[in-house]
Amino acid sequence: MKKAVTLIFIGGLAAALLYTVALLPPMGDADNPTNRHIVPRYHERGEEEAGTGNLVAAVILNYRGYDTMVEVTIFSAALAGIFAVLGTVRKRINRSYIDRAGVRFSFISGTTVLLLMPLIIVFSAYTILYGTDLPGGGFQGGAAIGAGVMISSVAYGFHRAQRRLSHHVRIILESTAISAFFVVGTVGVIGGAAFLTYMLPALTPGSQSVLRTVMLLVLQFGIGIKVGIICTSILFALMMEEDTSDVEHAS
Amino acid sequence: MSQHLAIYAIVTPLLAAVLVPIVSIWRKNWAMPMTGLVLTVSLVFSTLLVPQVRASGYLSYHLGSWEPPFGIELRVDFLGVFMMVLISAICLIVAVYSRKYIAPDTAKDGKTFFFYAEEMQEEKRPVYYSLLLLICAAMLGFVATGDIFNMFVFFELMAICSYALVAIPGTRLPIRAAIKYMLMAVPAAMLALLAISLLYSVTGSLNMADLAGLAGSSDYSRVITISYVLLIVGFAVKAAVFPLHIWLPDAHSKAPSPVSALLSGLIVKMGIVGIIRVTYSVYGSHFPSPLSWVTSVLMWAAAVAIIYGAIMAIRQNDLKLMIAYSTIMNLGYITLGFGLADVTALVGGVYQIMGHGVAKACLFLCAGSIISRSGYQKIEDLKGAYRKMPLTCIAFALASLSVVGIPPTAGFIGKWYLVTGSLNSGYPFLGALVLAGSIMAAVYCFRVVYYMFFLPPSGESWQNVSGEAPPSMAGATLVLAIASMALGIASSWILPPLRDAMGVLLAGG
Amino acid sequence: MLQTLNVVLLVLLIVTALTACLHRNLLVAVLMLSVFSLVMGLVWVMLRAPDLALAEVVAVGVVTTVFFVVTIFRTQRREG
Amino acid sequence: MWSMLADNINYAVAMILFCIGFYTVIIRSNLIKKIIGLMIMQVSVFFFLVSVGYLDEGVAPIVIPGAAPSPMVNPLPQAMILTAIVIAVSTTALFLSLALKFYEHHGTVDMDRVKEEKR
Repeated sequence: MKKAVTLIFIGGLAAALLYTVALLPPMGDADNPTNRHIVPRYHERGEEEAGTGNLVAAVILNYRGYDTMVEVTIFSAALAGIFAVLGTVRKRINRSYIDRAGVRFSFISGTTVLLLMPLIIVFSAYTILYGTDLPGGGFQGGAAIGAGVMISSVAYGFHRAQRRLSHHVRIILESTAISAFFVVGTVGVIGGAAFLTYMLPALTPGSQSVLRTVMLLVLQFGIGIKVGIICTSILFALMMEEDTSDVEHAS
Repeated sequence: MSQHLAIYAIVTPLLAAVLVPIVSIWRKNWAMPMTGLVLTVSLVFSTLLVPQVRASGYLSYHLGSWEPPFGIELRVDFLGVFMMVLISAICLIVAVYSRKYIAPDTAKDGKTFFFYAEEMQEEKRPVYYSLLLLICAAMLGFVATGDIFNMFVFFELMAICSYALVAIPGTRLPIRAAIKYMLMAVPAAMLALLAISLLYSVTGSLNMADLAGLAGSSDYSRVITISYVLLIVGFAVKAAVFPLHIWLPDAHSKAPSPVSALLSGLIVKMGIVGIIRVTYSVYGSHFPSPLSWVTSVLMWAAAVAIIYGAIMAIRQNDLKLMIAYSTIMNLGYITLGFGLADVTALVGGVYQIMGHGVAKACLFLCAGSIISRSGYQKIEDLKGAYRKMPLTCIAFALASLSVVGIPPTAGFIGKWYLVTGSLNSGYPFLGALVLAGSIMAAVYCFRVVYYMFFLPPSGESWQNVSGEAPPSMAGATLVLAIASMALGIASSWILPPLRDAMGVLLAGG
Repeated sequence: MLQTLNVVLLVLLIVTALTACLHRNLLVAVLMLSVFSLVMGLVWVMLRAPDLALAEVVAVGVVTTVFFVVTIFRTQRREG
Repeated sequence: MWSMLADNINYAVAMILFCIGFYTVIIRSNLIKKIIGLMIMQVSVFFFLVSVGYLDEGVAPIVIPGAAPSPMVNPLPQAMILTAIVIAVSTTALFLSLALKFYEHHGTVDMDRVKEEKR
């Protein structure tokens, strides 16, 4: 019964959506409204106005930087939500789950990760540093850092990883992105422009673009560190559970 | 400096939300004072915006100094600033109330026991305040923005915080309520994103004022209509419009009481504010008259919601569940004000947003005081509550007056305008329905009030309850109760600008 | 040529999505979800969105999949 | 209509994926399956939006110094999706933690199993 009703509902939705799709302008046509309205300005003047060769980064950090500020806040809201659901401290990672996962902290995996880690770090740093001019950016680099920390904590054990990156350290590092946005935005306000303006009218043209480059890098690194830390924290929070050595857990 | 007030009202709580957990590593007791301070700053900034907005009609702030269609614009009209003041005020009161609620004093005589005391462990307290600040910032940003994608981003921030706040006790029922909530709200948010993408694909813009012009003259009028329907469905789930309300009773009754107050008082209203914003600021020019078939569907859904909510509220025996169903009913009123698409009814609906927000927050906070002090959740256990907890009971009674709509309260003004509006637009039946709803509200509200004030406690109950809730909790409920009276008395100051603003909105501005 | 590749990838997308939704073994389903996002990354490269492809593969294909796998190891592997 | 669909095959596939995800969310009682369905829904909307930003014979929206200017695809939808991907990952992570807690309470991640018990 439920299945039939759902099928009818989804079928109706699919029909309606496909009908809508058929009405849309053809994909990839240069005459589409999307290609005529706002975007020509981004294409023509994006590099000089926003200071980044990568126009996606120009939109993310500059034209629509406010969105990105809220987006990184959403990531910390999710972490706060996970802490709210699962709790934060007085919990330990139960070894049995790692054993069940079949992960052995062997010499081979340790060495592999040891060799892999510098590559991951270089990749992330490169992605973040050149994210303004090449594909990549704070988010991608940060997620790569997070993946690297995940791999190394699998290889070396979550206990050690957690000792190195304690809860408090993670909470402090987690605030980097929003603080960076707040500081950069406030510098813009002090410079006599609107929040999140990077080209301050009060400065000379040369120092304007230097300051803009510095601000963009601060934001990229803030986002990168924060995203990496949050990925790691979420993983730790999901791995941790109360020490159930005396209580047999229902399996 | 004054033009930066709006952005700092939004950004300050965002920053404080990540700083609160850091500070509370070393200073555990600073979380609440910090939260209170930051929310006061937001309240002051939003209040200072009011004269500016009244002087110029709306306030436009270009983030990053990019002119509107290229960057993001904050566009605060009178509805926006009205909601900003309401949001920051209620969040501040809820934060003050939460201090003793989540961290109760240890009982000296063993007589007090707190219902949620076990669930809200010490480690979760900074997280709670952090989420409170985030949700406040999200709501402020949501009502202030003039960009439809930015609106979606704030909407998601608000949604994620509300799932987390519902689940924060970590026990069985709140977790299940949060899962049920997410299972409806996440697909709805995706429908909204799909609608925004469709709209973008045929107009090429994201700025609301810009979209209003483009949508009116677009060649793809059917696509725009479909995207409107999808967007309305997306917001309607959040606003718990009748057939999509299923998540609401569980989420509102199983969450901790201050969170229920926030959810019921503010967050569900954001869905309706979103519907009003997109309808009049974006799609208004697309439809020949504001009264399209979509609004009439919403109108009839609202009518059903009023009856359904009232009947279910009367049938409940659980105090918080009753208040939750009453919320469904009152959301019906607000949606009705929107659906009638008449200036008077819209003013009534918006006034009802405020009146009901304050009164319902008060009711939930009172319920929280009573439950945490006595542990009683059933309505029949409330007999004789007045003898032990007089202030809380008085606040409950005053807020009930507003929910029912007795003359000097804010609830009365809202309903009065709704009735007038429905008569104006030729639906006397709906006007009668509003009045009938009031009578049914009187049945379920005054039953509780009668139990509290006029019946003696049955048997041994209330013997072990040591007395009134702590001053901060009782004070918070009383402030809200008095505010719901004062807003009714002071309506002559609020209504004229609200009426002007709604007139401009309906005219497609 | 590119058109054919596009169609093949689109078919692959639907197949992996269906497998992820239908397979009774949750671990297989989650790995299929990972494959789904890898294929999606390829499609996005073809749509000239390298930034997004990178983000999709790293964030959804790796990080989210790890979250899923951890959750599945802590709960149950099979549906039902 | 069919020829229009063939032009917009990417859009059509995105919508089909959306419906597959939605169906899974509604019909499956297993929470992990529901979350997988949600993920597919989210990614399909992103796919739709990337396709909207595509331009025939366009290049990736990166200005290479010294290169001859050529038509570029639209960077705005890509920026929107980058934002939305973060939202999707956050939502999924939060939902997974809820599923974990659900399992701790009930010993199963199946919603229907729990409904049979009394509250």
